[in-house]
Amino acid sequence: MLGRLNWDALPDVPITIGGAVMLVVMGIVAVAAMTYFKKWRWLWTNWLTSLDPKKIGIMYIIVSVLMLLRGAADALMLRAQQATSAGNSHGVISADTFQQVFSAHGSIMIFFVAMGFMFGLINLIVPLQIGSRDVAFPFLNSVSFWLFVAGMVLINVSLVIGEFSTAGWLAYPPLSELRYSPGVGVDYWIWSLQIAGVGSLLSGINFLVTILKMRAPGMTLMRMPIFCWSVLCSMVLVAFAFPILTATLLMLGLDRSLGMHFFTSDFGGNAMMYVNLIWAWGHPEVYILILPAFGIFSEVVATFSQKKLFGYTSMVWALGAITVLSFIVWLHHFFTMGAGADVNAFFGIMTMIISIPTGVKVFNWLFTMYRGRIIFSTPMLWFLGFVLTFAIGGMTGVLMSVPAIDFQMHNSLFLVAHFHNMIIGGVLFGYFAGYMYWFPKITGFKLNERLGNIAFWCWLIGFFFAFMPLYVLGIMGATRRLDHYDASLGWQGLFIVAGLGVLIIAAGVAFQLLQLAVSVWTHFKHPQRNADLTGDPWNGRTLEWATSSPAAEYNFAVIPTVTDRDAWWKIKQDRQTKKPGNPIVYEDIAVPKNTGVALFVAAGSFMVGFGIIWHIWWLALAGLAVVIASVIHRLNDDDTEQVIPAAEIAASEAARMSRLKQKVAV
Amino acid sequence: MGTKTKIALAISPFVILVGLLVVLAQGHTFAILETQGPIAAQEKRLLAFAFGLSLFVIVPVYVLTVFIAWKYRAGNKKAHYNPNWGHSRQLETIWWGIPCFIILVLSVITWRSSHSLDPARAISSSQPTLQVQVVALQWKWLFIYPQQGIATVDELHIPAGRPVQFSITSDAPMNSFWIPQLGGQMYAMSGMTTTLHLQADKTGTYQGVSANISGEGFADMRFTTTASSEDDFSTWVQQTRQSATRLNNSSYRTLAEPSSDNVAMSFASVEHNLYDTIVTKYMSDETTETSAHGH
Amino acid sequence: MNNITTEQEQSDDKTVFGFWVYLMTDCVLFATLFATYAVLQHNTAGGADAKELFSLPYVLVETMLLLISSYTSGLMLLSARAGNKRSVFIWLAATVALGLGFLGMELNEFHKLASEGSSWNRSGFLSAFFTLIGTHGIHIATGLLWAAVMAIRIAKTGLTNTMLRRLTLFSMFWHFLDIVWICIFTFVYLLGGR
Amino acid sequence: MIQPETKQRSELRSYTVGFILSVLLTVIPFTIVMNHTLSGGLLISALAVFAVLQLLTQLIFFLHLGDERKPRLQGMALVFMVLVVGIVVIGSLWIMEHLNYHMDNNPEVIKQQLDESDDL
Repeated sequence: MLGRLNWDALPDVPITIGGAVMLVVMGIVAVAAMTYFKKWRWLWTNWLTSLDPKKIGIMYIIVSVLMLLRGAADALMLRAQQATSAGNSHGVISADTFQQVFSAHGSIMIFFVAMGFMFGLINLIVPLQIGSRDVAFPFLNSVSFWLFVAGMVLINVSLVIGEFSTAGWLAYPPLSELRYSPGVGVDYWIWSLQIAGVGSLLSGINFLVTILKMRAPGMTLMRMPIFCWSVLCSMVLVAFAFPILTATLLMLGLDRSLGMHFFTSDFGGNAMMYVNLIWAWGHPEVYILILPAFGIFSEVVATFSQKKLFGYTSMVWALGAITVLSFIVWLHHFFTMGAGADVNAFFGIMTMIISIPTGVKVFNWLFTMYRGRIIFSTPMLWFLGFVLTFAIGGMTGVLMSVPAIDFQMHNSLFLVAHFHNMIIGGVLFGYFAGYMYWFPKITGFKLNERLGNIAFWCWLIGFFFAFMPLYVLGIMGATRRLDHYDASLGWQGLFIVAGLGVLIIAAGVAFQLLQLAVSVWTHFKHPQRNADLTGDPWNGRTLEWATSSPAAEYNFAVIPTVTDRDAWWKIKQDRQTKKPGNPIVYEDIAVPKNTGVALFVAAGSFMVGFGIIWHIWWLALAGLAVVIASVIHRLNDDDTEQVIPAAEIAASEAARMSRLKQKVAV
Repeated sequence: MGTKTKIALAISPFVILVGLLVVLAQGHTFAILETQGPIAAQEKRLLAFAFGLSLFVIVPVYVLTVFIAWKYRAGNKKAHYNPNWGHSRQLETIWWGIPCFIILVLSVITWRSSHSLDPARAISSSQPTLQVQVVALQWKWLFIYPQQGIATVDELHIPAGRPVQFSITSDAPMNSFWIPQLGGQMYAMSGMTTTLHLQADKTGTYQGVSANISGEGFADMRFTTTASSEDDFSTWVQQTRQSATRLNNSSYRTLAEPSSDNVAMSFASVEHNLYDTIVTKYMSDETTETSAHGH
Repeated sequence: MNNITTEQEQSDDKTVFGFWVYLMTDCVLFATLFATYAVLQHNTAGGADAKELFSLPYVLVETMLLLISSYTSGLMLLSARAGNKRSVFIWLAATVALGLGFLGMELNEFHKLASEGSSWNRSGFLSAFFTLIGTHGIHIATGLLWAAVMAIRIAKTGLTNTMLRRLTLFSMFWHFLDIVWICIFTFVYLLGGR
Repeated sequence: MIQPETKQRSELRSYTVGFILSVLLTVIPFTIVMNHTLSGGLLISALAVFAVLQLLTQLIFFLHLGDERKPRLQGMALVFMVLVVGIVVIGSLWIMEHLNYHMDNNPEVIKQQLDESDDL
């Protein structure tokens, strides 16, 4: 009746029990609070069923931050184990637990922290920047988000029921096949990534169409903000790379659930094909994450240098070059598999070529600052921190692109330090810069600068303390994923410094949470201290600053006509020279209605995933039925739009104008 | 607090870090740099050259970042402010052109080095090449010496100054065979053979490493490589031939059972064609569920 | 920006383009399954190989069914554009019938293979074969379900603009599945069974 | 969205021509294979040509890709897809062939090794 699910699926290892209990307790506390304050209806109508991309963006970031806390906790456990498990001491956790923790750490950080944060910022900012009222397919956007949540819930359920994969964040066979991983761990990994992956693919298509088809009149592609260009390139990568992940996870899933032989070592399977395919998606994936961060830096540097972005066309060409090249480099992840000199050399050379456009972007940012008036706000500090760390990461990347060098670096801590350099120094620093830069636009009040500053320094210093020792350990021949090592090798000291580094990063995360709490408290207690009344707190250049903060549900009462790059900067210039035009005539605006169907699609998908993992076949079929029924229900529902009357719009715009005048007067 | 103290405060953690790294790294072998074989030596030179080449990009980036951030800070009203200056063909040609040139140089080096340091390429040497067959098991290394007819576990003996050809396979999840001081690593995969050529110039003992996760006991799957003189090597071979245990199909099957914290073993003789049977075992159609599930 | 005038045409153009991008991503999914089939096609692990298993005349009939159904889906779209509800139902029914015929033949082939001991868990080649053809089959089944849902909807609300747009998307989807089947027919069956 | 009569008839002709061409482009390679008129590399390239021709036929006559208005986004998406599919499929086959070649794990090489070592 319950497939292979039984009581001994509950955790038996102390630290996992602790994690599971904490997770369950947090869930119960949240539900109790919601019931106590009678907030369920408010939550359902205002948030859960909303199709407004701004609300969905906020929910993405909330989920991403929660997963960042879990990912950071995993990192602390990994560092604690490696700092204490030298010689005859075996550290704090067992080898099996250690392997589950680093597999969960990698999967959660990439799929639920980085992808979640990225889609959060894209949902919040892209429609505003291109002068659109909504995304191309609002319902699909909600489905994508809730599939992302279903994947997140499934990966966290593995902490409470069953176990998680011990085969790393990419689960190479034969280790991830039934023969060497008979438990449910790898199945949890497959299906949480598959569900979240389908959500990402749908988002990729959604925003690709939004950017190509819904820009404001007059905004040609070459007048679009550079962040939108980076998101367009990233969405092209999502749309054309994620199907490879979907197919590969499907095949590994079929191997494990129906006994097929795609990647098994016997019966004609070929494990090398899995490695080849997972990286054919894997490398575009890391560019999917880094390109929006590049876009954020272009916006931040231009605004806080109070100068036009340098070399816009060159930046667009660099983005295009990176997008195409990112599809031709994937073999550098397995030079050591022995594909021969010609193949290795070709992919090595392609990999180093991709560093040229990346370098060009860095120089363009630096020359945006050149002859500017640079304000060292925290987003700008995140950028400078990025340049310092990313340069090292870029260099070590180029070093490892030479096959004969990579033979000595592959799977070592040098490699681990390199990709953390790119993901923390590049992706996370970029998204944190975007988070602080656009926070006023999202909420209507600024984040506390001082606490943001401290958080930045904690992250920067913490990063160097955590990963420079890993570079050194890599040179000493230390491989990745070690839960124990000989004392005679003399590595323990360096592992302790790395542990100290992660503690400093944890302090950085704590300061970011504190910053949020203090800013919210100030917003309610002393609103005028950090409120953003004008909608343009940083004297920005692009169209999102033309709206109020937070933007109205319909974004723009009247869609602006764009005549030049940096559309908002142009509007501000015109306002000073030209006399105000005739009064604006407002029209009704159609906005998509709230719908809970997406939640049912996600719930159904969760049932399918959970059912397949535990071989509860009736549950999986029921889940499929729920998904199909929900989609059919939505297809047959014609009443999906509601109208905001022109009068209401006129009233809210008038209120905004009076606030603006009052701000100018005061 | 003044800018001077702010800068000092900002820089001091990094100084402390560098100090810590230097102190903590004292007296331990930097395997990648302290090479003991021709292959590792060439790879090290390649690493040094590529590192030097990349400095031509990294150093300007650091210098420019600090200089521009300092000179054009908002407080410095004297600095020339030109908000609409956003394009310069010469600058673009510089930072498209120079990196292209650097990468062109590196590409030529890469093409040549990929071929000259191809692991499957034999090392040219007057000395005869020693054959060693490596089988990665769950959490130990089996070394078979076909020419000498002996085998060892977790202890690799090679004669210094003679090239060694490793034929590598696995009877367990994918693994990676790596002796950092002698040269690059090579994957060990079931149902196929990968080839690696290494050589130790001087006598000595070097760390052997498993560089790919293969299950629970992966972390302790280390082995030692002892490079000895020609005579010591042949005396070692004679001693091994005297050892009590013999490696036949049944003793191999017990050896292939997953086990951690193993002790080094040696076998006086080896089943005929054992290595090839291990490789081709995955070819035939009957199931290979011989060994229990290594979790 | 684009020179489509009315609000309605703009939103249709957006939906049609979005669906087209989805079809492109589905091509990449099938390409991955094709690449895996190409790598594993000779890994029969001692079991039956393509030559023994495939009956080309049988597959030709299947291909003809799908080709004709592609044609009838075109005629269905033309009738919809002409506003002729009755002939929309006729051609839609024909398309669905031919699709079911194709699916039936495919399931029959799968059943025959499985009964001969050449099921999907027999070898890498057979896993890749069943998954590639099965994924296409599931897409066909989804299309048929979609057609049925639309037929019921048109019966209730008539040929509204939404339904016309969805029939266009359905026709695109059906032609795209026919294109994927051409690649399967050529590179799996013809090359395998020669 | 109801169309004028003339456009109706031209689209019908386009569908019918497309259908007939597709049938031909299916039956011809079928007969080539059944009658073994070609073999080896020639057969493979012939079949590939017929497949590509039919893909183009369907794209033009059924999906009307030809008369998409500027800026032809669907056309560009198709081209980029073909580029990615080309890179992934041909790249994978090139890599896997080299891996198998270097691995000597293809059966012939293994058997040859076995025979050699027997008479060692």
